[in-house]
Amino acid sequence: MTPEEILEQLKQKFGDAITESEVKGVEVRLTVKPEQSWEVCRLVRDIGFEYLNCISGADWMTHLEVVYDLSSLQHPNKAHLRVPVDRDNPVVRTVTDIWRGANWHERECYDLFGVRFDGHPDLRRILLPEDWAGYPLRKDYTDERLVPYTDYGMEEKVAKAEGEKAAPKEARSLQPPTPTKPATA
Amino acid sequence: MEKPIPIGTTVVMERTGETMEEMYVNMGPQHPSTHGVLRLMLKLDGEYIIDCIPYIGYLHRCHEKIGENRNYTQIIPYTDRLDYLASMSMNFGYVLAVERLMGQKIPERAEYMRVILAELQRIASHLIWLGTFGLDLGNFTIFMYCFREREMVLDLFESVTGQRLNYSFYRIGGMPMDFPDTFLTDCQAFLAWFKPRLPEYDAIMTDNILFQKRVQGVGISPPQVAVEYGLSGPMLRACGIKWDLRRNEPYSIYDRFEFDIPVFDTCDVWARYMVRRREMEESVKIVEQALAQLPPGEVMAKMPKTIKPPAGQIYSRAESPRGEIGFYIVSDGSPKPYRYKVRSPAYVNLSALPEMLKGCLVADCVAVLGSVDIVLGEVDR
Amino acid sequence: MAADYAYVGFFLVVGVLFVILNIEILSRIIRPHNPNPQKLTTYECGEEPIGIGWIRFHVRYYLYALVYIVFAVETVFLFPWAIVFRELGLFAFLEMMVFIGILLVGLAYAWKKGALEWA
Amino acid sequence: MMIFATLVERFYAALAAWGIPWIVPTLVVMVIVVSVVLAYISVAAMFMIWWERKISAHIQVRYGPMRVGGWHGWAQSIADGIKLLLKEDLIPTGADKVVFVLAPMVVFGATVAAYVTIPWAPGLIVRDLNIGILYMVSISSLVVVGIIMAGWSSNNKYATLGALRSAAQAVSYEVPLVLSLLGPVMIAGTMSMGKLVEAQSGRWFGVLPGWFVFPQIVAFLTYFTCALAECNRLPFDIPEAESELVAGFHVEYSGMRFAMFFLAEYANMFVVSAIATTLFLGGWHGPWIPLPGLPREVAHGLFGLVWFQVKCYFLIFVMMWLRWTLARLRVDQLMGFAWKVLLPISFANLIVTGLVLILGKHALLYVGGIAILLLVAILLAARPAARTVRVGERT
Amino acid sequence: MTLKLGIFYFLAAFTVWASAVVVLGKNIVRSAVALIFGFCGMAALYVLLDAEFLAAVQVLIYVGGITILLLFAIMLTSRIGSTTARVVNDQVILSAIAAIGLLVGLIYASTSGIPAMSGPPRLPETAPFLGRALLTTYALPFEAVSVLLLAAMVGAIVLARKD
Repeated sequence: MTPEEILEQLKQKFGDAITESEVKGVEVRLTVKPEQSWEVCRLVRDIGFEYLNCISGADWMTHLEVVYDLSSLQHPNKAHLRVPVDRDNPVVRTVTDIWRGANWHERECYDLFGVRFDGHPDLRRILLPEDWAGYPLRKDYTDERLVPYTDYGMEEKVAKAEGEKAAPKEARSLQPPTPTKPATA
Repeated sequence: MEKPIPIGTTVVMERTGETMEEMYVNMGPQHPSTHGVLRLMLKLDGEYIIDCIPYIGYLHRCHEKIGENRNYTQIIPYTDRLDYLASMSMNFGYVLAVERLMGQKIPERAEYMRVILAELQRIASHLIWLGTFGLDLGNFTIFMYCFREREMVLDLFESVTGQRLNYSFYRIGGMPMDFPDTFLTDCQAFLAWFKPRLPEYDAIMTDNILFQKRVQGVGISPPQVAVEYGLSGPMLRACGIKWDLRRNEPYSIYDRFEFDIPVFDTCDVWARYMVRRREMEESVKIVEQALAQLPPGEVMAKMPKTIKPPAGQIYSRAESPRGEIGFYIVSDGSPKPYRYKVRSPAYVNLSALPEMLKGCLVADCVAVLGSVDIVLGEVDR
Repeated sequence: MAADYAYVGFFLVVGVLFVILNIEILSRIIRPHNPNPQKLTTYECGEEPIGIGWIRFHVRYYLYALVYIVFAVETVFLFPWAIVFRELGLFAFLEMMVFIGILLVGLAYAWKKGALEWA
Repeated sequence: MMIFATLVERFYAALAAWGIPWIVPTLVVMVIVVSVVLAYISVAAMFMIWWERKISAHIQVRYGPMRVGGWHGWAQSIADGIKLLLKEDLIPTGADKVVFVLAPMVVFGATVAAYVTIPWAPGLIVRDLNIGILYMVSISSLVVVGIIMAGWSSNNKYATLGALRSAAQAVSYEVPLVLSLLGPVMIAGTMSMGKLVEAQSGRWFGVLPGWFVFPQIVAFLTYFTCALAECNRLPFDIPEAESELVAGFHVEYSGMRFAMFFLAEYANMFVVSAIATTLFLGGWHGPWIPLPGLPREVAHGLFGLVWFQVKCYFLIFVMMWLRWTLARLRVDQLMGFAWKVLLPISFANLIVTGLVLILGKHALLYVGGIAILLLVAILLAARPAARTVRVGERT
Repeated sequence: MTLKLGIFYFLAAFTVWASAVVVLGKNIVRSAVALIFGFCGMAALYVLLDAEFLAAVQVLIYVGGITILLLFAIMLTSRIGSTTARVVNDQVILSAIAAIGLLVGLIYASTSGIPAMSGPPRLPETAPFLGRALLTTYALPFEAVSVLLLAAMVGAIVLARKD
């Protein structure tokens, strides 16, 4: 089965749920609405993607995103599912009943991004202590102990050497506006 | 920070039909055989394990958050600290991901260097696993034997990189410098020494009936469970599934070498032991072939001073000694990754531990945990 | 005879005294003594112990002890037999074989019933 | 060495002549004897600890202690002892203090008491008790009680588990152990340790030394296996399995209290080796020549002393060798082995021995033959298992 | 003989003390530990009576077997950590009467010169004597013992494993 055929099959069944789709090499890339993510996941599993590589989170400031990377042990195709969820009320249905290995991945995503997985058997923090406040991998997470990295002028030097206009300290608006403090604070 | 579990809960045991109190025992974080700071809470019925709850995170350092605040080259040393027993493989996986994201080709010689170092690293990593596994089962001597050979690998690495544990030697676009002149002969000498050592390990471990009794039929994870949990590496191959990224999704130049993928289908600790034991032989084969084919030439591609991959995202995976090391990188075109995520093999493998432990004895717990081959630096990130 | 056992008693007492001498006298003089509540907690791999360490145990341990006592009593009878065995000859041997045989039946029963299994 | 007995008698007589009540010289002699034995235990245990470290090191291609004291770190054990003496003594708050304190005393006291009837050399035995071997067995059952006391009183789960394992293991291995000791007792017709050694003075068929190990090889191997279990040595060290139970029953013991357990463990190793030497390896027997300038008796005694030590330490060496070669068994396998393998074997040995003794002395030949057959059978039974396990490979 | 008598009184006192702890102790495991000392004291008393074999058997079976069995039983049946056993039960008066009766009987027997209580013939070694007696004079009771042991084992297994 080619990736295109897989995509076709998915689109037939869940045309409305799939907002974006793309085939890149052997990889099928989909963006799925959170309401139907579980159904899509189950179909994807039934198509042959029985191996869940990873569930990652990502914070796009406007929304959070849960990313499922799937592959198969039978054919070389891969699947890359992105499920955007609301930032203020991030809920998505758990896939632990599809892939049991999703358990810890979802706990990690909950721990670091605060995405709640509906129906998860044991949704607790996993890497951070239970009493930790906040979700560190969100871009607006602040912590007085967290010292944003500065390049100590390295990028400017490089830019000068290359004869470009020295870029000011990166206008990445996503950078938390935290004052620089000594690491020992 | 867990709430204490009330003691004295009376349950009816399915197996024996007897009513008795459950006992909770903490194993770890301060325990000689949890391979670091892992904590398992064991629910026991006498010496049988009813349930096991792993608590991880003691080594958590928010690797991914750090990664988002460093530029692509600067992340390399942090990847060393993921799996500190296989830093080369971690480096390899990471640079591979970035190169794939950039579409970067690297010089031929650098590819060979990468494979040689990664396979030597696999040998070293399996050696330390074998040694500590023996230690878990009460066999101290194998530990020393394995460390003797591992030291030699580390000597080789030191001659190449100047480091013995955290090498940070792979670069995006190639390798920072060539092998030293002595490396080829040293490496061949090591292989010549190492090959006859493997039967010695067999004599003390594989053929020892006490060892066999301890590992056979213990900690079973059926293939179905293994796939559902997404186990990888030797854990998956011990379930009779012939799956190795070096062969099934060839990266770098692995498709140029002749080697077997050892597979056992008993699904138990013994199978995992045998897979890793056999893999050392296969790695030796790969290194030998790579040394023979090693082409001359540059080791570093022409790279920009600041690495800025095009905007996009990639999930790239490679076969580390512990299984599938995946890097999920989202680039926004800036010198720093927008999102940087590590899918660590030991983390996933460990998540299946409670499944494997149910119904085992306390003594088996140590053997099963040893067979998972965890490195907490990678689990906790 | 009994005088021989004066030595046994004496050895026992001196063995205990030796321990007391080492722990309570010699070592007490030179060792530090700074206890604090943290040091004096029960070891449970660096975590707060869950509940007490005195746990209820499984019946299989009890079964081993039971079977042991039966066999221990038997061996006690075997010792006097072993000493006089050569002077008493065949009759004593057969007598003991009957004795052992009856007990081996018990062992076979225990084996079959799974009292020797660890499960 | 009868010379000691003579000396002691003269001492008694001299003091009696002075009109001193007999209790005084008796006590003096007792104190001297017990001091010598305690000194021997301490020195021998320290030597064994150092020796074990060296043996393990050389098995593991390293050197072991090399610094303390100069030559091959011979003073390492002394340094360790001093260190333990200087360690803080901690008794956990949750522990049952009385029992906690009593436990090492019971263990060490029982171990010391076992030295009463070890036959060191001809005539050199503290007291040749007429129930010698039975006494040895019963006094060592006290050690187990001490271990349970230690484990239980710690109020620690690992310690409790270790203690219970230890008790279950001890009771399981006690039966085949005692049964295997019966073989030599049957042949010699005595339980006294001294007489057991004397009974081995002859020769088998005029060639082999008259040690009971030859007709009783099965019993010897059974005994040695059980002895490993009784001493909690690998592969039977599950009561203190450090990779599972951290340290087992003595996990809460620190400093000198721990040192006493440690000392008793090594002293116990010597005791079980001494029993094996006495019953199976001919005790002090061995080639000897009269030394010039010494009475015959003294020379014989000196050689005997040396032979006894050599045999004992050889067995101890084997124990250490096994420890650094083998992996640990699991508790269920351990129990199964005791009840299902060792117990039937030792019963069979008992019956065969009795049969042969009834049929006549010449039949000892048959015993040897049957023993060898049994051994071969055991080895054959063990071998295929080692091979068949390789199936399942599917490359 | 005075020394022997002194030792006897010391050992008797020790045994009585240990037994008192067994009966009166509130902590059930400590009672078991005291029982060990009581058994050892008994063994020592046997030695004083020149019955070394019996003493060794006492230690081997009672200390090495019965107490371990008791400890297992204790750990099997109750919450040993916190609970304290009730020391006095309903039969206290009844048992007191029985004990006092036994004491009176023993005192009477030992002072009135009943032949059986005047002491056994002195034997150089008890074990061979025992062996001979068991295998010749008392052969039948001896064999009966094996049946008894068999019954004990079967009974124990049946009771412990309800299957």
